[in-house]
Amino acid sequence: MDGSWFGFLAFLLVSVISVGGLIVAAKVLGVRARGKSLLKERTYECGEEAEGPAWIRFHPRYYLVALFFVLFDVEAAFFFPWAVAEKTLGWNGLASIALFTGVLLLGWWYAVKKDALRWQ
Amino acid sequence: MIFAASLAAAVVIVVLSATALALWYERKLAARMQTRIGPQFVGPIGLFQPVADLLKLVQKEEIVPMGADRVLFALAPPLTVIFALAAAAFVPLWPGVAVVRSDVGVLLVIGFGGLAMVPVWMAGWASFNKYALLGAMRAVAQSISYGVPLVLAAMVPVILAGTMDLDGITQFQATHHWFGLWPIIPGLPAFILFLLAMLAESNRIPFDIPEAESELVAGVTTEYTGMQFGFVYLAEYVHTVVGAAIGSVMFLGGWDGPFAPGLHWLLLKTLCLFTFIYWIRWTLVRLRADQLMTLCWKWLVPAGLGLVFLSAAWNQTGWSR
Amino acid sequence: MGYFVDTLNSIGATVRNFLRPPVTVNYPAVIRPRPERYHTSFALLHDAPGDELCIGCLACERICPSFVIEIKQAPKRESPVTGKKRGYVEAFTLNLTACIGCELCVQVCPTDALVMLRTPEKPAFCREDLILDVKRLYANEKEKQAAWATGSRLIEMQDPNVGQPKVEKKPAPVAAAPAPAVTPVAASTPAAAPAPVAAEPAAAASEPIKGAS
Amino acid sequence: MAVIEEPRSYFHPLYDVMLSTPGLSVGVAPLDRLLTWGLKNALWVFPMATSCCGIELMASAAARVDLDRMGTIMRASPRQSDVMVVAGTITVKMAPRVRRLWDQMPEPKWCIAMGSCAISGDFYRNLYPVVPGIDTFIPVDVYVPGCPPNPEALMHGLMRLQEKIGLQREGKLVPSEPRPDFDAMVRPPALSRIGDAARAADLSDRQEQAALTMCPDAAPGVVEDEEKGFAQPATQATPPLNTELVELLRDRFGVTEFPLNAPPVVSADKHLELAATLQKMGYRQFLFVAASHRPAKEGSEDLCEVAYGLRTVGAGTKEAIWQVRVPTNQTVPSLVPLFAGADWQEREQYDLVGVKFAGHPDLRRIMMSDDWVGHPLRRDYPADKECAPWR
Repeated sequence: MDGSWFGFLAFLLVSVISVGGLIVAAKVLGVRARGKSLLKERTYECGEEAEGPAWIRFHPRYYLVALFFVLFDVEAAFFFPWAVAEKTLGWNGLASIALFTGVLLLGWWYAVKKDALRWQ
Repeated sequence: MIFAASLAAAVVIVVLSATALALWYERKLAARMQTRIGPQFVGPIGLFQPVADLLKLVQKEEIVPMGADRVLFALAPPLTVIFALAAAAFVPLWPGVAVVRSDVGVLLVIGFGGLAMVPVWMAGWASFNKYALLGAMRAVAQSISYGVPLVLAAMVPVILAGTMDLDGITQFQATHHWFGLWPIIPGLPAFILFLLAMLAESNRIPFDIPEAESELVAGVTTEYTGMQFGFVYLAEYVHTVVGAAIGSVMFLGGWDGPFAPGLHWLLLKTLCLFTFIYWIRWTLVRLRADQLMTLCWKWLVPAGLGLVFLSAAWNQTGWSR
Repeated sequence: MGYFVDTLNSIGATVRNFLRPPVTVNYPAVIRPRPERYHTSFALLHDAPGDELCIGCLACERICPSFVIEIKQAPKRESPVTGKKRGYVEAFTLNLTACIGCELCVQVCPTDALVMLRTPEKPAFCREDLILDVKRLYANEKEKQAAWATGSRLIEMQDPNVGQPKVEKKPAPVAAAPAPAVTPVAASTPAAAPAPVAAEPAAAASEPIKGAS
Repeated sequence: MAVIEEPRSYFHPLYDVMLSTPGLSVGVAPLDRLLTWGLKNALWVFPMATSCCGIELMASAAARVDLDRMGTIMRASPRQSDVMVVAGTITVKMAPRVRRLWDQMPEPKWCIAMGSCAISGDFYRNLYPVVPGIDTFIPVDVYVPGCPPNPEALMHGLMRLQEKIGLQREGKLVPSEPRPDFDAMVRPPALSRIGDAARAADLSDRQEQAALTMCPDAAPGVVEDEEKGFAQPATQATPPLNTELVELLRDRFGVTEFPLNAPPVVSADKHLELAATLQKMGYRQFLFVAASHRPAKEGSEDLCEVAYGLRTVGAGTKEAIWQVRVPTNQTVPSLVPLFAGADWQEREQYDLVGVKFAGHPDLRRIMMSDDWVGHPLRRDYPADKECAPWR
């Protein structure tokens, strides 16, 4: 197991080196513009001067999606220990996890009926 | 130790060069599907096209837009590549050998897949560009939505094999049956679900609203020039290549195959899955944002839950032993 | 469900495309056959004995909607070939940068001196390279392939009596009328190739009618 | 044909270092060859397509002439593009945007002017809103002639660009020598030339004659060609007079003249009242506002005529059209308080003719750029004026 994680470190190291190599190559081989243009560094907005700051406010639907994700992903994380041990737990384990999922699905059904899952 | 290190280096280099080849392969494939020829003039049958692209991208001037968060802006593109690569470390290459053999391999792979969204968000935020920010917002929303069906689809092989070790799953498939083919009811739909969710995770067509060109110019990459853009471009392909490899490990038996199990089977299956993914990509049109979310939350999540229970029930019937 | 079926259909479509040979014409090596009347650049012509055809009448300059032609007339002098006194051009400048390719100048040319070319002009590195002067216009005559249209052919083509499918049953009185009566320009230049070539586009135009009937 | 090199707008810092280091200077040439090969074979296009040439640009990426064969793909963002293909007419208002997008492209970058409009402004080149060639504000590397050039021509243009990049590397480009004077080779076109003394003296007379021949009605003296028989223009049925409007104008607004071929003239101070009355009568749809300028002649001053049109909604629709005449420096009451639809149309008339509307909430230019001087549709506006406000 130790050697295995050493492998992962080596893996990360090699990928960082190869990506870093490309960065260095870009820095070394890249051209530089002769004059500095103010227009060049302006934010791209289809040739127009950008209006207002780019960090704009967002629709709350993104927030809803984030909440749903937290809910369902945490539940899914609870599934994993059961999933590994499923073979030994038998029908009993299946029934108990079904109860758990049933409650979850009730919530999902409520959300669907409330139209909370629609991208407004 | 030396073996592990050299294996790691080899995997990184192979994945990166395979990605370069995939760039060419995808352009050729797309061209043929549109009755075009595709890259042709650069090298024999256009084989050196990615090299020329790389050489050009390396030379381009780097521009940091005014008002951008310089540190995040510079850091995000390389991180996308590194995170996309990281999942490749867990792929079992041949019986008993992977760069990292972990008991929770499935969780880690999905975790690194999800982590790849962080630099995308960083890039969108740091660019100080509305298109980039909107693209990043959509990418993250889409990616975390499809994270749920991905986890559920990945749980099916875990339940069927009774282990979260990727090599263990492959060995189970080698001794029993490939999960993509048998049991056909939780297996094949789970495989399709996995592919769909993976496509959406890596923001490919038909799930590419984060960089819908007609709406958002180039999404998060709008402000990136030269090699910085090249990294994001590369990361997309790395993501797909690695995703295809993991899909073939979990559902198509990875290194398992007739005559001589080994690396070549893995590569062959990865290539087939990759072709299939790009086939889909160049066929289907883009889904609208609301269709995308509806598909995920109203159909794929309950379907995933159902598949999990079906596979558990399959285990209890005793037919798998 | 409909989406699913459509998805399968479209996947089938891409597979069929994949198996078809590509429609791409391998451009620099193979050049797609250009139609007879494909026209891009210009040339000035000589007649068979080798005299310049352009008489400097300014017709093309005046009709050009884009004002790209500029002619400087030379004083009238005797032609070395025929010995008759006629006009010549001293300078003929055609500004290809603003040409819209309407072919009106070719159409009005009374001597069929100005023609358009089927060989496209080379994209230039500077704007000045796209200005055709007399030298380049006469060089184009030798180097490049001329398009079908000349002044007299275009006028003959517009004559409703030329190239009509022959109706044998009832020879209409209109068809019996001699064609050149309505085409004074063509009549004044007998050097231009008459019926057989002129019949070509008209015959081509009549094809869809045949197919429809 | 001289190949002329503009001073390059970028430099390779690595080359400078290598050239100044004794041992390394040998490596510059092969390295440059490699890098140039990369540049040449991955020209990504930024499509700056504004009109019909844009269609050919799109076609060039499609299956028949597949630009992908030479490694050229289209990118939507200028940040990732190498070649800007300007395809279409660039107006004076568009030019600053093109310039900004050009500036936003990273070095090394090139520009292809595709089609006559981009090269020289084509036959719009002496018109007030059109830029006479994009090389007046951005450097152009390759000019692809045609109107529009077909997809193969664009591909040929890209190949010429590759050739140019190669020539640049080999140093075969002539360092910037005085260019041949384009203006000396081609005289400024059009309107000014008609009055040119060196031209045939009777040219304009003949043109006028030709115009009259085309329209026999206007010239009673022209003998009709018996054989060909000029088709008489169908006598236009005079539109039925809107008696409602006539009565209203005669009784309440003191209008006495009702010419058949022009709308009745209402004085400017009663114009708003008329519009309000008509609106109450059911003329609820705003049709148009159209202004024209009459330069001062002897006996009349500099005038603006502003015609307004309203319409009832529904079956049996009726139109009410009237005009207001004011001296050019005076104002016309705006109809925006009554009809919201008048907003942009009045702005347009203000922009192009220079009519000032009193009470308009937002009287700015709408078509011409904000810094434009003068009103181009006035009769006294110089039509063949050289215009280059972006300079």
